[in-house]
Amino acid sequence: MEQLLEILRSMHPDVDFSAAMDLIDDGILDSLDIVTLVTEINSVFDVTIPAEEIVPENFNSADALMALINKLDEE
Amino acid sequence: MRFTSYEFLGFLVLLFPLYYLVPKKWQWGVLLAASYLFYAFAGWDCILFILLTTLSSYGVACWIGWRASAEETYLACHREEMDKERRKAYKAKEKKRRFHILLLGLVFNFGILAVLKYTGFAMSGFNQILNVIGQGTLEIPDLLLPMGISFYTFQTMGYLIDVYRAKTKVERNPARLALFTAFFPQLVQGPISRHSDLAEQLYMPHSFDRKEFIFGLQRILWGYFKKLVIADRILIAMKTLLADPEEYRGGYVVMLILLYSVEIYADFTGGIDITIGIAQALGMKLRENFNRPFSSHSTKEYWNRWHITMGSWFTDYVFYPLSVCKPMMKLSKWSRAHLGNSLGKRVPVYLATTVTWFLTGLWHGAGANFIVWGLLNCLVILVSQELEPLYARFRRRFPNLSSSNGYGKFMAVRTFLLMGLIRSLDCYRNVGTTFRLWGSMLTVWNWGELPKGMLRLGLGVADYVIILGGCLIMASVSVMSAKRGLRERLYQHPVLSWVLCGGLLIAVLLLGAYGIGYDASQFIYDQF
Amino acid sequence: MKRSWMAVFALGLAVILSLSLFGCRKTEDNEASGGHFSVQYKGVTLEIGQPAEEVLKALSDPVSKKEIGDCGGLGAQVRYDYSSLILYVLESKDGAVIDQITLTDDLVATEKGICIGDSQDKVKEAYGNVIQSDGSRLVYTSGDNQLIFEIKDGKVSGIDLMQITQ
Amino acid sequence: MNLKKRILIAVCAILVITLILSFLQLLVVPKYRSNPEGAMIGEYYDQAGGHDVIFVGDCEVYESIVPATLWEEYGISSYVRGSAQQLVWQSYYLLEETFRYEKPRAVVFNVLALKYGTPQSEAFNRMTLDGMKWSTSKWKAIQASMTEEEHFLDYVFPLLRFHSRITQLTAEDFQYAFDAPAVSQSGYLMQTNIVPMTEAEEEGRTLSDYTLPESAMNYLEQMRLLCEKNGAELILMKAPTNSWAYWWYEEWEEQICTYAEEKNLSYYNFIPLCEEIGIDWNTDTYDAGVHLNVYGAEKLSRYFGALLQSAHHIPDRRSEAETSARWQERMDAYRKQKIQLEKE
Repeated sequence: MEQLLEILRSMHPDVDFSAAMDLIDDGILDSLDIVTLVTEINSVFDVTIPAEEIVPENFNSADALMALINKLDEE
Repeated sequence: MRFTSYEFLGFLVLLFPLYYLVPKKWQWGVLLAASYLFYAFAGWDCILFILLTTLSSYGVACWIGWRASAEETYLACHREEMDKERRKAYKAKEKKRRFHILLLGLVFNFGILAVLKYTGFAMSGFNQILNVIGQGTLEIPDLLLPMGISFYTFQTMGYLIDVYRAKTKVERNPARLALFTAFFPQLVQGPISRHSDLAEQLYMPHSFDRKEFIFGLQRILWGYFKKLVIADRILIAMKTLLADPEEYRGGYVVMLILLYSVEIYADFTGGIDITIGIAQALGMKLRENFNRPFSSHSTKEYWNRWHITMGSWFTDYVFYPLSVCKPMMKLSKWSRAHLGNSLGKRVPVYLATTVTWFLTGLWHGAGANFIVWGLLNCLVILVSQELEPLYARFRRRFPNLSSSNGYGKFMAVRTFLLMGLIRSLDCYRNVGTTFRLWGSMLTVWNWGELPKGMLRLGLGVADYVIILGGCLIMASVSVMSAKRGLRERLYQHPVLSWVLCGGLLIAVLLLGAYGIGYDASQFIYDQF
Repeated sequence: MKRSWMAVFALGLAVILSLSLFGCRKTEDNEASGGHFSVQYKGVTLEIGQPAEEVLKALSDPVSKKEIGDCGGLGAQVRYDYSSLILYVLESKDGAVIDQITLTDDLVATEKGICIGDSQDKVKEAYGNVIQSDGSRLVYTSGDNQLIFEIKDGKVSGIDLMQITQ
Repeated sequence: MNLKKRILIAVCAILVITLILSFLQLLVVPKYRSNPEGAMIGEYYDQAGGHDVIFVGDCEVYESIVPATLWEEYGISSYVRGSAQQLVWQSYYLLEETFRYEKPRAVVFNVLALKYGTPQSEAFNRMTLDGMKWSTSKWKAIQASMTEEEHFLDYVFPLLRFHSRITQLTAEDFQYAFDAPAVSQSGYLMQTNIVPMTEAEEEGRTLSDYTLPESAMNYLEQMRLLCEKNGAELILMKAPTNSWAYWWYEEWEEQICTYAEEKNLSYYNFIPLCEEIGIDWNTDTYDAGVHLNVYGAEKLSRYFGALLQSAHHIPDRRSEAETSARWQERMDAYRKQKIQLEKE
C-alpha cells in the first residue's frame, strides 16, 4: 500500500491520497495521470491492468486501487 | 433535412403527438420509423450504409455474446476437473477468440468509414507523391458521404467494444439496435451516446410529462436562437473573409478567430441543445456535450468541457487501450531501461496521447489541416503537462495571486484565444495559408481600416449589435444556469418564463438569419 | 494463432476493396462532349455566365450602350455593341452577368476557330456531328450553354452564344 | 400554481405573442411606395364589381390601357388587373378570382407573357401574389409560380420572408403599416415624364427557340375556356413596344394569329398600328420606347375603346346614374393625379 501511495505522491505532491475518496470525479487525476499511474503500477507490482478496468470506481481512492491490484494479482 | 428547415419543424410537430398517442409498447417503433424517415431525406442510398453498420454490429455483438455464454457454461460444468492453471489458459484463449470477432466488426465498419470518407484524401496525398516522381495522377472518385456516418459508426463501435468488455448486455432485437444507431436527433452531430446509458431509455415506454416536455421545447427554442440569430448571422461575414484570405489579413484574421469562436460555439451548442431538447421532449436524457467550455483555465480542462462525448469516446476506446496494450508495455519497459526512469515513464503516455489526437483530428475531417489541428492540440496539452511543476512552484510562490479571481479570468481568456487560434485551421482548410495568415497577424498592421472594413463583409452595424447582444445573453444564461437549472427556477414563475420564451421566439423569427435573404447554412459539423 | 489473425485481416481488406469498387459514386452529371464555349475578343475570353464587370473594364469602351430596366425596377438588360460583336448583360441585385454574345463580323472566332462565312462542313468537322439541326441552323449544347450557327446557302451567316432558356 | 392558472397564462401569452408577430409582419412587409408595381393587385378589391371589361397581363397592360379614357370617351367601365412580369398562369388565376367578384362581358389579355413557360423570379412572384386575397385561386397561383428557393410557408406568413427588413425600416413602413392610398387609377399606373426614343430600332436578340412554351399556351387555352364558362369574350392584344429588350418576334406573331383563328378569338397587335393610333415615339414614351406614357396610353385607349364598342358591343353606361356616379369619383382622382404628376 505504501508503495502505491508513494507513486501517487510523486505525481501530485500536494494531494493527501490516503484520505481522498474521489480522485477521478473531482478531476484530481485526469486521463494522463491515470495512464502514467497504470504504467507505473504494471511495472512496480508486475500486474497488467486491462483497459476495461480503468473505470472511476477502481481509481477513485487509493484503497480501491489496492483492491484492484490484489484482485489482478491472485487471479 | 437540416434542423433549420421547415420540413424538420413539421416533422417534429407530427412526431410528438404521434409518439405520445400511440400505445406505449409501440413508442420505440415510432421512433425507429421516424429516424429512418429523417435519414431518407438525406438520400435513399445512404440508408444502405447505416443498415450495413447496424446489421454487422448486431451480428458481431450476438456472436461475442454467444461465445461468452458458451465459455461460462463450459466452465460451470467442468469446474471440478479443471485446476486454476488450465482454467486461466482456457479463459485467455476464449478472450482472444472474442477479441478476433470484435476486430472483425471494427475493421468492417471502420473500413466503410475509411473508404467513403478518406479515399479522396488518401488518393490526393498519394497523387502528390506521384506528381513528385512525375507519374501523373489517379482519378479521385467522388464518393457519397452518408449523413452523420462518423457519429453513428463511433456510437455502434462503442457498443461493440462495451459488449466485448461485458459492460453492456447484448441487444437481441436488431430493430432495437437499429434505433440505437439511427436515433434521429443525434444523427446530425452527436452527442455520441453509450449503449448502457441510452438503450434502456429508448425502449422504455414514456408517458407524457408536461414539465419535461416544456423544458424540452424551451431548450429547442434556445438552440434555434443561438443557431439562427447568432451563428448563421456571423457566417455571412465569415464567408466573405474566407472567400479571399489573401485580402483579409492582419487584423481581419484576429476578427475571424473571435467571430469563429463565437460562431462555432453558438452553432454547435445550439445544435446540441436542439438534439437534447428533442430527446427530453420525448422523455429521454442524453449526455451533455458541453459544460461552459470558455470558462476553462487550461487546454486540458477545455477538452473536458467541449464535445465531451467525443473526448470521452476517444479516451475510453483509444487512449486507455492503447496505453495499456502489450506492445506499449514492452515499449515502456524498454524506454525505462534505456532512457532512465523519469523520461522512460513519459514515453508511453506521450505516444498514446499523440496517436489519440492524430485520430481525433482525422475524425474531424479528411484534410491535412484537421490532422495538424489535432496534433497542435496535443502539443499544447503535452507542453502544459511538462510545465506543470513550473506552475506548481509559481502557485506556491504567489498563493494569493494564483488563487485570485483575476488570474482565473486571465487563464480563461488565454485558453479561449489559444483554442481560437488553433481552431482557425478549420476555416482556412489549408495548412500553408493558415500559418501564413497567423504570421500576417503580427506583420500586417491594418487595424485602422478595420471598422470600415468589417462593414463591407455583408453585415451592418445593426447585425454586429445583434451579435453582441446575443453573446451577452448566452454568457448570462451560461452563468445563471451554472448554479441551478435556469428552467427549473423559471418553472416557478410562468409569466416570466412566457415573457422570456416569447421574446426568444420573436427574436428567432425576426432576427434569425434564415430564408431567402440568407441561405441558412448547415451546422459546421454537418458534413460528417 | 497466426492463421486467425490473417483470416480476420484478409476478410476486412476484401470488404474494403469491394466497397471502394462498388462505392456508390455520386451520379456524375453527364458532361456533354463539347468543352466550354467561349469567344476570344481583343485578348479577352468571353463566356456565358461570366461576371461582366472585369470583362467590360478589359474591353475598350463599346460603340454604344443601351440599358432597358425591367418593369419592377429590380434589374436591367444592357446591350453593349462592339465593332465585331454584341454583348448582352443581365443586371440584377446580385451583380451583372454576361447573358448572350452575338458575333456580327468575321474578325472574331469561336474557341474552335469558326467565324462568319466559314462553310457548314468546317463547323461540323470542328464541333462534331450535329446534335441539333433545325433547318437553317446548327445548334450545339454544353452544360447549360448553347452555340448556334445560322446557315445560309452552305455558309455561316450568324453565330450566337447563349444560355439555354427553358 | 394550479393547472388552471397556468393554462390561462399560457393562452394569454400565446395571444399576445401572435398579436406582436402580426404587427411586426405588417411592419416589415414591403409597402411598394417607391416601386408601386408591387401594390396594384391589392387595390382591386375595394373597387370590385360593375366592370364590363377586365384587362390582365404584365407591365405592357397597366402602362397602355387607361380605364378613365375608356369611360370618358365611350362609357366603358373597365379595370386593369396587371402587375410586373405577370406570368400567364398568374393571369389565369387572377381571372378565376375576378369572376367570383363580377361577370365582365370581355377579358383582354396581353400576349407578351406567353414567352415564359416556367417560374421566373421570386421578387416578381411576391409583387403579383402577395396582393391577392387568400382563396383557392391564390393557393394554386402560388403553387404554379414558386421557384425552387421559395417555400409556401413564406407566402402564408410573409414575416418569414421579409423579416430581414427589420433593420432597414423607413418612416413609410410605419405610416402605411395598416392601410395605404391607392397608387393606380383603376389599375393604370400613370407615367407623365417623356424620354423620347433616340436611335433607329434594333432587332431583338436571336433566340435558341422561337416556339412559345407549351405550358404557357395550355394556360392560354384554359383561360379561353374559363372565359367561355363565365360568359366573357376573351380578346388578345399586343401592346405597342419598340425596344430590342421586349422584341415581339414574327414567329410568335404567327403562332398567336394561328391560335386566334383556330379558336376564333379577336387578336389586336398594336405595333403595326402605331401611325394609325397616332403614337409618336418622341413624346409618347417615358423610357425610350419600352412603355407608353400617359399621353400615348390615352391615344391607344381612345383607339381601342372604339374597337371594343363597335366590334365587341361593350355598352356605353354613361347614362346609368349609379355607374357614372362611381366613375365621377374615379375621373376626379385621375385628373387630380395627372395635374399633380405633370407639376413634378
